[in-house]
Amino acid sequence: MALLQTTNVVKRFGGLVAVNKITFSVDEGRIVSIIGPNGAGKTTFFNSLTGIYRPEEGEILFKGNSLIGLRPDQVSARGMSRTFQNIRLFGSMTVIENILVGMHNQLHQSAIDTLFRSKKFHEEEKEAEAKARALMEYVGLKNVGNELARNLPYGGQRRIEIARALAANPTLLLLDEPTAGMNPNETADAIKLFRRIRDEKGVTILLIEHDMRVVMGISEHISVMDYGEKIAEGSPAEIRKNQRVIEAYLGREAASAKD
Amino acid sequence: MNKRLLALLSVLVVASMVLAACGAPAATEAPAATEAPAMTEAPAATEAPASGPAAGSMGTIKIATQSPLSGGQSLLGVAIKQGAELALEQLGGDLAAMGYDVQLAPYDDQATPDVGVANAKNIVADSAILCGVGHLNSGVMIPSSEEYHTAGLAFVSPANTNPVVTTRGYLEVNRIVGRDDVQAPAAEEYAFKTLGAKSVFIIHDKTAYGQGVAEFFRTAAEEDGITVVDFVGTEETANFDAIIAPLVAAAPDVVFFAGIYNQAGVFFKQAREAGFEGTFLGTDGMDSSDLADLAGTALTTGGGMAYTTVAGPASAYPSAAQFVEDYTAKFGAAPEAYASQGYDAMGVCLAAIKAAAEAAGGTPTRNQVALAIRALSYEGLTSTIAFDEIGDLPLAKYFIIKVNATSKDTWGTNEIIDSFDLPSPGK
Amino acid sequence: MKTFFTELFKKANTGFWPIVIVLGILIVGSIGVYQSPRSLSAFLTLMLCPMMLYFLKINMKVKIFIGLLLIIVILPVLGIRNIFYLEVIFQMAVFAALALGLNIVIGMAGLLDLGYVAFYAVGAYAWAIFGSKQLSLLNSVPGAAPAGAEFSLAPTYFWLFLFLGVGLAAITGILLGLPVLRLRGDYLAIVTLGFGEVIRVLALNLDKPINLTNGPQGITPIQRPPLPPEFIMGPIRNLLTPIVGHVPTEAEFYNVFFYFLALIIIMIAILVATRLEDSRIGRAWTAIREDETAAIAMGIPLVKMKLAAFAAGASFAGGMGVLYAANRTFVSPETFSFLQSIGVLTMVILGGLGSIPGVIFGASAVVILNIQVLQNFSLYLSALRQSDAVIPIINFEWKNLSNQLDPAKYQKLVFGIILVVMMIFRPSGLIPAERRKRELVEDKE
Amino acid sequence: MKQFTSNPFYKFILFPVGQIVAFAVGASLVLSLLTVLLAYIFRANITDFDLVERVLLILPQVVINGLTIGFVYSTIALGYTMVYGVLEFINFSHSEIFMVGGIVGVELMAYFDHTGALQTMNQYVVIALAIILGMIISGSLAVTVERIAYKPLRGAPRLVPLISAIGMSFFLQDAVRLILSLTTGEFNVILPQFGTFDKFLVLAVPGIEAPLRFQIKNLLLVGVAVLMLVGLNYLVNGTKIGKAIRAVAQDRPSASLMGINVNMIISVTFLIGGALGGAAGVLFALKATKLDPFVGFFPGLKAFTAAVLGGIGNLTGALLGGLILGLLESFSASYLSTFTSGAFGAEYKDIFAFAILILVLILRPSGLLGQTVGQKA
Repeated sequence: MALLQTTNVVKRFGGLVAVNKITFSVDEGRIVSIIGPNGAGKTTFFNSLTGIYRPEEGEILFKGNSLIGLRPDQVSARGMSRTFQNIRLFGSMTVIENILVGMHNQLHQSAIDTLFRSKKFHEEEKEAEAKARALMEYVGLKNVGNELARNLPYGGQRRIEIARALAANPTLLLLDEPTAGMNPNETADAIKLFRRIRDEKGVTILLIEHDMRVVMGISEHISVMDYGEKIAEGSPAEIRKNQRVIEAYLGREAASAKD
Repeated sequence: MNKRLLALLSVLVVASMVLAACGAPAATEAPAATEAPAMTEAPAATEAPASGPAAGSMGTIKIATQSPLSGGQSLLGVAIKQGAELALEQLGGDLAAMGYDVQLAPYDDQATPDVGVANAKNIVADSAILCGVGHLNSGVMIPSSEEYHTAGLAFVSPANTNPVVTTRGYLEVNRIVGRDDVQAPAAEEYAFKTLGAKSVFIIHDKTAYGQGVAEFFRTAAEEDGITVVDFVGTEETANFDAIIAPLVAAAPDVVFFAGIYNQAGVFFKQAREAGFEGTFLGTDGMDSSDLADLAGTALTTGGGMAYTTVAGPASAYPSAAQFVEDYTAKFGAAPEAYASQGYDAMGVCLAAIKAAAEAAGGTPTRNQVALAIRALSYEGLTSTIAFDEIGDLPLAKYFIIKVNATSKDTWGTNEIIDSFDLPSPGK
Repeated sequence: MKTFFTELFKKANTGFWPIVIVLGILIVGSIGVYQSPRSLSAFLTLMLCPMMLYFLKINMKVKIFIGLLLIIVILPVLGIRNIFYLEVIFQMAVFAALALGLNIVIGMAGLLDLGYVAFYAVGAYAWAIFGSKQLSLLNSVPGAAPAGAEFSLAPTYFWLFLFLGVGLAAITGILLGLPVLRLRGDYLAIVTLGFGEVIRVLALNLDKPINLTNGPQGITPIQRPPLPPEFIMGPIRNLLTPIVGHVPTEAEFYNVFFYFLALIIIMIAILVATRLEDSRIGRAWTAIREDETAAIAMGIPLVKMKLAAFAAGASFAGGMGVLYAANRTFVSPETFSFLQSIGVLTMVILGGLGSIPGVIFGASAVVILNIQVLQNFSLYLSALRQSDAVIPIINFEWKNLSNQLDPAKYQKLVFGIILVVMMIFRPSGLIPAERRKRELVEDKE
Repeated sequence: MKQFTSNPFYKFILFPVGQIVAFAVGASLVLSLLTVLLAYIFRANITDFDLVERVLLILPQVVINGLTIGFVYSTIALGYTMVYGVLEFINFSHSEIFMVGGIVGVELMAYFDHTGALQTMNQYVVIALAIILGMIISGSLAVTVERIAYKPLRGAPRLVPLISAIGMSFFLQDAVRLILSLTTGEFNVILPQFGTFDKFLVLAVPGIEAPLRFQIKNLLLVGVAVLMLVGLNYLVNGTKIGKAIRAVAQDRPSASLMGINVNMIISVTFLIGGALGGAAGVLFALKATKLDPFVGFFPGLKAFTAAVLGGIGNLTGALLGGLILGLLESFSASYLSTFTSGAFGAEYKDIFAFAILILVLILRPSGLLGQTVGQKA
């Protein structure tokens, strides 16, 4: 059974249908992408998956259980973790604290433990810090633990966001345009990182990309959205050949380039 | 630059500004001496730190006043302070002749209990203060006087009419005015007997004073069989429509307003406009010329307006003409209500300190002053002042005044329709 | 200029200089206050001492020693010489605790609560109703005190109510939070403002149908916890008599007692606040403040954590309310006005949103400003007005100065300016919040 | 039909006036019927008097009072709602802008009184002059406040300008007090007596025992308020500036790209909002007859409540919210005591207002006429 399975998901804003009957699945252990031009409804679809929006119709099954009606924190607790298109770090917290926030549901200290600084509290904090530090280094950052998140360069912030998402021990990691604004070198590094996350940690990855070229290098399966609908899916090779994708997607690209 | 450092620096700057600002007030102890050496009769006072009369037999004696000098009731509060100030100037000569430098320490209680109590602690901590005049509001006097009581500092109240002020039986708490549990029934008697009221609408301002008076009035009215149409409290100050609609419909003979003039004036005006034709009745909180400006002709049309008071207009007292003249000359305005009481309260303080100082043969203790106050028989502007065992006047004067004024300037045309001396109900 | 101060500060903060400075201030301040107990500048000098102690680099043990010396020995002794200082410090502690509580709600969790003083009222009225004769007056007219009225609880129940007040306020916080926490930030501000007014209006009006709060008359007398007899009679008094120059009275001991009680509570409040801040809960609050959507996506249960912030913040105020009622022996609705809420907000903003040392500093500064500096300044002006002094150059006679210029009248003006100026020039406050450095991580490098 | 609806007379006069009348009549009817119904239900519980009769006796007066104060609230609420619509920010100091407008208006009349011109002038001219001056001063004050206290904070987190606005509000209260105390020696500002607008128009309606009494100044107040509302509607929906304001409210960056001077438009918004507040202040002063520097707080709070009730950012909503709140207040203050036999009274009317606010926000977080704004992710 697929790790994530959506059936006919519809999300409307007033008269606008942002996500129209998307049926879609992600198998465990794969790297899957959703691509599509700006405004195609990719982020809205992500928000519907993670509980930020409640879809009007359709079903979302994660590990076989429905996610409909759950709050984002509950979705997160079930093992789905995400990053945001326009980085949303907690700017005035330190890098380590950002990652610790990601561990919120992993920690079990109670208010009593906190107030009396019990042994359990100290042990757990120490462990969490060590783990946070390990994650920080895992995404390729060193010696920035005590920096405020907002003081990091752009690429560093992207990495921290991924580390924060990983801190929740997700089964499925949702990345919303993770390479936006990166130069080719950084992008290559990021792609390597995603592979490692999948290979070493066994985390399934679903990513949104605007840029088709990036996606082709990493994805094992691709779905294409346009005007809220899924217009194609398949392996990168299939997508590359798909006439409808080229027309709708590239055609629009070309048109928008003219403006 | 290091942020912490910046913080420290800003803190230091603020602190030094505060210090600079107070470098001068540090001299609060003897400002007259520091700032105006030409004035002081005893330049030695400059050297004397403020540690109190123990420093020398003829040191500084201070008398505090506490009343609202700011806020909505400052007109009355300032009157108390200025009355006291004038008394100190005119009557302080005896003590000055004995070698004391007598000063006024006016505190602003802002008509709130919190500020009153904090100030009270400040006052009792100043050992040069031997006596005090205050407050205006019973709600402030009651908690503050707990501090005076524990510190043994005598206070003379020029205005507090709430019974609880004295019924606690503190030696240190005295008042030179009457009480609400006499005043309100007197007002009720006027309504019942003179006006022949059958029904009354009671409204109060949701303060300790207003509600207290209103309750006493209600009790008296019910005993006489007057119908109490409604009993409402309101904090509203501008738009009374919602209260006036049922009031006009019920058309009672009398509206009794227990509160302060600046709220009542607006209410009277609006009620009259809306068609209420009966009589407005109030208590000593109405006693201000501003009332006439606020309510205008509403006071004289229909059933007119009258109020009871414990502080008669200055013209009611034979010796007051000179006071009015002096007060007007000094402060540029005619005395408001409680100015003459403030004058008398200060007079009581001065006389008691003098008596105590003579008896003690030097600077008296606070307790000696407090005892001297109770032993005093003092000829004041308002009456001959002597206190019973709880600090009330054994016989207090009450007035019923009919308002003829429709503007501030004609406030003096109000007539006293009745005045009587009633005994204090005691504890 | 800046570099000059930086250099100066650096110099002052190295070697033995810090300890010299602190001890110098301590000694000068103590002697100053002892010699002239009424002098404001002497008192402010002494108050500089704890601040320096906090800022300068001194061995932690020495810091604690000097701090304890100041708190346990010097201040009480000086306080008995002038109990007003104990009152000042008591108010500083009360407002610091309120500011710490509000700081949890606003500074950490980012929820603007404009009716915070309501929780203070809940605590105060809890002890006021049960610790006075009010329960036997339920059916009597407010203001009238029938003879047979008895205290309903023994004064020692105060200690129990200290905890009950905390709990009650926390529950009130949750009850308020439940319906309104889903609202957007600025709606929340107005609703809490309304709630603050509602609590005040209830306190003002619940004298009928049953007389629960005694309405505008307020509740008095409220009992205080009994003092241990050793204080009033025993060796402590004998020891203090020569030092303070007179036999300390019971009232003075009560002031010392409340001073210590307030300090203990404020210590606990600081401890709780710091421990909460640096934990899973505190991080969750900060995350919510920084970015609600991201926080919830990271698995933080928004409503639960916001409720926790409301409850924690409210509990501080509840405890201090009980203490306040006992200290004053009088409670009336006027204490719990909107101005009070804004006052506490001003303290938090001035010191630094989210910064624990900051809000304590803010509370102290505002209290000193309000009840000492502004009042003293007014007194000073009034003394000048009584004299014949003139302002030299413009030849203006002080006695012509309008009464209306008394600085004590312009509390709101001062609050207002502080709020606006701080928001524009220094929104993080005078002592901004700092994130904890995690030694564990960096040491390994 | 289409042609008719796009007719400017219909669009800018007939429709808004109709809407106002519909709201006023509708809300009054609903509340009156509800109250009478309650009176019937509780009739048996009260034996001293006939509850229904007592309710009906003052019902017309209660409705008139409610509508009058409701229009004042509406006019103030528009200031909140306009600023909120454009900046998404609660202009907490708007209540002080309102207060300043009132005080300036009264001071002008007091000045006329002082020079002796007041009694000889046409009373409506005096009031019109006072309103115009109040609008000018309040409008410019609002713009100044925006420049000083809010503009430097654009882009800061939401709480920052709000706190600054609270500070400004406190500052203005005491600053006005300072100015008044220094110039006049006291800070109560009293409306001088003149003209005939205190008088009543009595309207005997067949079938109702007590004749309906309309105080002229209440009619004046409602009339001016309606005029303001209609004018504002035209300004926002019928002029170029209005279009620009709407554009900025919709999407500030895009509006700026379209060549709209966003700063200027924000200033204009404050100017209009402030001017409306000033006019409301003068109207309120006519009614209250006395003002002080702290008088703005409660009407301001109520007006804000009204704006939220109707859906903040929505001009029609502010109107509806103000009317509903004014009526509710009038009803609760006048009847609470009657219904509960004196156990609860007029003093609970503010609690009533806040309870309604909380209730509405829980049930409809965006207010009665507000649109649900999707949470931006």
